[in-house]
Amino acid sequence: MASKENSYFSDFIKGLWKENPVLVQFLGMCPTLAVTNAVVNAIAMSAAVIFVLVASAIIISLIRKFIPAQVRIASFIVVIATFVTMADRYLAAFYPELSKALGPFIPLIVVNCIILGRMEAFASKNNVGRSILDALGMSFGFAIGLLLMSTFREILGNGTWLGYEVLGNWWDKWMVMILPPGAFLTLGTIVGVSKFLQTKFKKA
Amino acid sequence: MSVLIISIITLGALALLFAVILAIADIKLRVEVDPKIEEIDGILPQANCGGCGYPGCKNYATAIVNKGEDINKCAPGGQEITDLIAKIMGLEATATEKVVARVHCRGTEEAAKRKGVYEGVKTCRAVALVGSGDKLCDWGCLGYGDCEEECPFDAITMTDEGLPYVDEEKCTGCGICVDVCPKDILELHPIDENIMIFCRSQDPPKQSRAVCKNACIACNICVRKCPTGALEMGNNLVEVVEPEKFTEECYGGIDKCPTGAINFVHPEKIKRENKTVEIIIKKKE
Amino acid sequence: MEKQYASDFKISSSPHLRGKESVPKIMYWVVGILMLPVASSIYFFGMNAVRILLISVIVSLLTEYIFLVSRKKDISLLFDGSAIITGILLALTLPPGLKSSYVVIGAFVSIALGKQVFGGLGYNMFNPALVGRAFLQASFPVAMTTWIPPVIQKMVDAKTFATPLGGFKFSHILTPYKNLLIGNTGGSLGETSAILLIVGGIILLIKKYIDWKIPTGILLTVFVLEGGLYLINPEKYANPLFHILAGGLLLGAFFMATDMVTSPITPKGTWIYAVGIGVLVVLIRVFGGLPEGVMYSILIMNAFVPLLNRYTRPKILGEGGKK
Amino acid sequence: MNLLIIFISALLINNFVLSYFLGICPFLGVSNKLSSAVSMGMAVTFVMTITAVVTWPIYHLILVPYHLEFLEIVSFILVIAALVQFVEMFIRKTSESLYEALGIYLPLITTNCAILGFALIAVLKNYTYLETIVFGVAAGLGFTLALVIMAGIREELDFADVPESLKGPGITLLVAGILALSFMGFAGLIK
Amino acid sequence: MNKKTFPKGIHPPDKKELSKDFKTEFFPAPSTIVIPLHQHIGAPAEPLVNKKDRVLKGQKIGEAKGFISAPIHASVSGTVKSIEPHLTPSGKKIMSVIITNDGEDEIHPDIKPLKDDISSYSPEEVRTAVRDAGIVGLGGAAFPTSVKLSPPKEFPVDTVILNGAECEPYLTTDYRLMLEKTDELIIGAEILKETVGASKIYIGIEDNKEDLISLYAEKLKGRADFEVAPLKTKYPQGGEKMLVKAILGREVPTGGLPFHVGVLVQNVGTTYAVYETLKTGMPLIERGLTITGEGIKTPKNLSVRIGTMFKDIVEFSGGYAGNPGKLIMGGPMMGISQYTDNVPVIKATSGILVLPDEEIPHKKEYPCISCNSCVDHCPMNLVPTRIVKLAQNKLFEESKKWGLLDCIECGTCSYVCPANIPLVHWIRYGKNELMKLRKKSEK
Repeated sequence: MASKENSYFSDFIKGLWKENPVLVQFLGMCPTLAVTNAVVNAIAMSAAVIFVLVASAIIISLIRKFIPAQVRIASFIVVIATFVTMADRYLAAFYPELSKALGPFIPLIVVNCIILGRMEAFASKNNVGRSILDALGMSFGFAIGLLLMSTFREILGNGTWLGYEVLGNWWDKWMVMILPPGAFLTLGTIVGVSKFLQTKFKKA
Repeated sequence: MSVLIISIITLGALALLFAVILAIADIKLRVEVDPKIEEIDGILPQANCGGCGYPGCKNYATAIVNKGEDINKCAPGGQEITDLIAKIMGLEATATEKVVARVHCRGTEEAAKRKGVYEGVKTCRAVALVGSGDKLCDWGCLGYGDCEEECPFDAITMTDEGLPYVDEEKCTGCGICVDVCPKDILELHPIDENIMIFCRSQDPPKQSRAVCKNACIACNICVRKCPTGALEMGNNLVEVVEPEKFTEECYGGIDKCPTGAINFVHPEKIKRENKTVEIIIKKKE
Repeated sequence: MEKQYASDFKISSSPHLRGKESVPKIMYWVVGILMLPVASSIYFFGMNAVRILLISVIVSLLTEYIFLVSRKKDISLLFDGSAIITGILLALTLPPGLKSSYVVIGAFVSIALGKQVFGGLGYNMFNPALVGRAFLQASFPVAMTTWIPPVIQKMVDAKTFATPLGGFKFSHILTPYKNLLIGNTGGSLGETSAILLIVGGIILLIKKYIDWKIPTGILLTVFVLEGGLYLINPEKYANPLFHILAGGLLLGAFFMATDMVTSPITPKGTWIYAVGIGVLVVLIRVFGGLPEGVMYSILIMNAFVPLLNRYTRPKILGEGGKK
Repeated sequence: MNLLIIFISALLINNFVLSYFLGICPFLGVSNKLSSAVSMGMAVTFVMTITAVVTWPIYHLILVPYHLEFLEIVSFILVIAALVQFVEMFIRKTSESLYEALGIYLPLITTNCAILGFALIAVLKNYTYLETIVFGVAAGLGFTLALVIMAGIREELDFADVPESLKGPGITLLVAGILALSFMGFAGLIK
Repeated sequence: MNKKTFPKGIHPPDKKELSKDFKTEFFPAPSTIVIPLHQHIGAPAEPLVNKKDRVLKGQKIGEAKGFISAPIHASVSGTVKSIEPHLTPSGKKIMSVIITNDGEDEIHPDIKPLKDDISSYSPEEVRTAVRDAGIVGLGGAAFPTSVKLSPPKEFPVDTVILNGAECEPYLTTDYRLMLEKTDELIIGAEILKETVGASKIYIGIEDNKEDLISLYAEKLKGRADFEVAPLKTKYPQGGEKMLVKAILGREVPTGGLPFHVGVLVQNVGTTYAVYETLKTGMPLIERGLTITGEGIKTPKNLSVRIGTMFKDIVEFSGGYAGNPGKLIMGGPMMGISQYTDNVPVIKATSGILVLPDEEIPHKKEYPCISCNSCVDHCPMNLVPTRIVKLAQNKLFEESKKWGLLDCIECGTCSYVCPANIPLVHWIRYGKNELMKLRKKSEK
């Protein structure tokens, strides 16, 4: 076993690459595909997920000892749903357009496998500090995946990044990239490449 | 204020309703699963190798609990897992000795001729169906590497000489290669057993000599040189009947063997005064 | 290590004779017959056709080569003819005025996404050329539906031109049958000359390189359904013959849907596949937002092929007999 | 006619998996075997239909009259979670083999965003009770369709020489991409 | 003429002209004879003689063990040199009696016909005589004939089909037999008919042997119980199931035998062997075979003692010509390739075929492109490509559902496959592995 600091660090770092929820564990695929047609959507989504994941992790790791095992999943969901509703209302109030673009995917954070998975696997078994680090690591990992996806899709599909033109006029926009098929193809390619890199690294 | 109250009432009512339904369902629809099964399944290595004879670890776990199957059948898990299962089952584990697969053939490409150019499916099991294989020796390794391919632990590699090499560190003794080999070249032996006959041929000496330089030709020298009774002459083939009796008195037989069919698996482990025994099978570079 | 052999006789499992067909032979026959629509495309669209065809074939081969090398496969697979077919077929489905860079993208996607990610020849689930075409269609919808007239039609306004199907769907203009047969109309490179496509298809049928059930099933289904609609309302719906001759139906029915790899292996499955394509073509052409739906119909039915194969096992000789 | 349009739209044009990206996790997870894909699809269709039956009254008869729309998420998820747990218990009791086939994915229906997504979208579209139910059945069948097609293809891909790093989710996503491309042909089928 | 056939199948070049017109020659027994004790489907025979014993021609030297088995007889007179495993054309070493021929051909004193009048045998006597004579199917499968002549009571046999299709390319031994022993065959067929209690006999002949068709049509003119059935020349017309389908339109059930639909199919060679045994009392010690192929100097049709070494016959036929690439026992479609000519003729040896290297396909193997050629030609209406794909991926039970075990291994699919996939070989592999799995699970 590694020393304690080390393990704290690894709680955080593992979500970024080794156990990246999007690229390695294939969790939370729905928003990854749905909201990554523009970088701004991806950022908003990531922010919402970070908020919900961290907040829920805190609450659940605090009350973990009081929840009976039989109803723990239901309780987790209620906690998560509360935070999701908060995030949803907040976005709808202050960024109505963004909220509209994200459609039902902010509410759907409730059922995002990443969140429930972390609650079940980590927060309900560990103390607050570690749970926060774990939640941060995982949600940042999620954000990385989302940013990667949206970067590819927005640049190829629209020639822009976060709305700024990066490729210029000569670029013929690949409309398909911001359409549903583009999402699948991009993610498929990214997953393939990351798996390829991982096996390469393992060998090296 | 009223919104708050109504919210609480509504959610509370909904929660209560479902809690009641689920509670009833839980009683009415409960399926009993022995927690021991889940526990054992959790311990098993999940290699699903089938070495225990069951399709998958979970089925083995079920068999242990429900059918009283022996708990020492998980070869990949070894003693460690057996002990853990024993703890769950409240039994004392019977010690399992580690066994490994060993290759009973030294019919290298150079030593054992092939019949002719073979054309067709290049797997041992398919080749064996064409006139019992393309090696002149009916008992010898075909060298197409089915064992290498099927080994779930990457413990087997085919050498340049055309024979399998078993990495005894990686080998778990699951026995898949033994099942796969159409010529029964591989066999499980306790890892500490050192003396072995590197041949399977039960052909008359004349025939086996004609097809493989390294075949056992049943000359009986090694048996005669070994007074302890470790060896016995079988059907045109020496057999190691009691390996533990193969003591220093018998070593002379190895030197006298005209084909090298009898030898140590790990000659380097044997301390001998004047003779260094060459290492027979080299690992693929 | 040199192997030693006891005799010069070869040993193998039976049978010891083999027929004369081989994969490259079939492929190059198809390539040869594709020269018919290729010739018509060059005749009607001139240098544009040559440009698109060349780029498409070269990029297809190049992509194939890159994958073969990077996956350490047998390089001779490059010349089995299948990549050339994909290149030609893709080119034949493209509008004649398409930008070269789009052709490059299309050819790359065809081979890479349509074929090589599945493991190369024999393993692909979808017709590679159509995957490339669908990708282009989704990426550049405007460019992919901008048609230029054949060079021999001296039109003043040469900028845009409608395909027969588009003309009918959006403006209710019927192109004369003579033009449809010869190919003197707008459309993608290889789809205009009905007569050459039919001749090529018939040669393939005679050589048994394509399954007769597929073109028969597709064309009959389209004919019957369109005929029914025509009988109901001749004003609104076109003559079924027009639907068969116009657009990419013949090209699709003879050269695309019949792709061996992506069509079913069982007879019953093949019939369902063919009829399915026919139904979808009519559905999309008549009720959909697009004038043409052959490509989508084939791709969609390609997706069903594994299921069709699985559930249409033919009856074994003597199956169900009493023992 | 309106019901037919809703049905075809949810089944083909706006397929939940291929164009709404809902239910991707089970789509990737349970599509490797045709038999489990069919049962999973049926389970989802079943749960979706029941969800439609139950959530519409909750929303329109309880939440709206009391202006509690913001409780939408919490109450829906509660309903769905309870329902799924019930279905799970039921299947476990009635069919051991079906339970084995679906394995750990049954609990995943709870977190299957297709179900909650469906409930939310139905509310968003302001469907009537009957329309919601038709929408639910169609969405479930659409999900099943995509799942079954994918399972058929993936079983075939087991025999194919797919590049090592694309095996599993990679190739599945790429195939989904091609499927989505093909389903674009249905665009405009219903205006 | 109304030519009958079965659906699908192929037309390989038949190459029968190489040996077709050579009259059957008697091949004198060589000095050493190797008689394997296991030449049939079923249990091996037990040796009855010892080293250095003197044996006489026709003497029983191996006793049948079990119901499905056949006794073995000495084909020459001489001394037993040794009893040891010897390589046989099956590729396996089998316990064999090796006899040094004394050249006297002294017939064993017990050899005499049971009855003087061949038509007076009762069915039971025929079965006993056939069993004692060690007669097995000479078409290649070597299934004990006495078993075939004893169909279970609940399946009455109404029709006998004399299999003269000889659909394997190159082989002409059945053709010569039918041409040279016409009357004997007709009598033999009648005896078979009486034995199984059938009422009708068909003689199936492929239409590349027009002379035979007219010959038999002439001979059998006016006979209601006999009919010549001209067949289209198509491979595998001579397969039992194909023949029954072609002539009678009946389908032998999957996993079943012709008697399940009331038919007995008997190869002409076997029929002649039955006739000979009943006529002379001599057991099966000799058979006709064709030695042919472009790799043989003078192709011949021969009548050969069982146990004669291939090399002696090759030598008798002028030796190898050109660059011999493959030595095959049987025809090119289903025959077994040999790596050496040091193997004896066994009861199932219908021919020795030597293909020169140029005739052997060395085609490159490609991945399956689902061209459906195999599906379009499989006479059993299977989907070989699917069966093989499943077997390759070890899904043997699934493969069985697609008909793995129904394959008759005729080789049609491998022949037509443009990708040159050894489909039949894979199917054999699949069958073998499936059997292994079954045995394992039974344990």
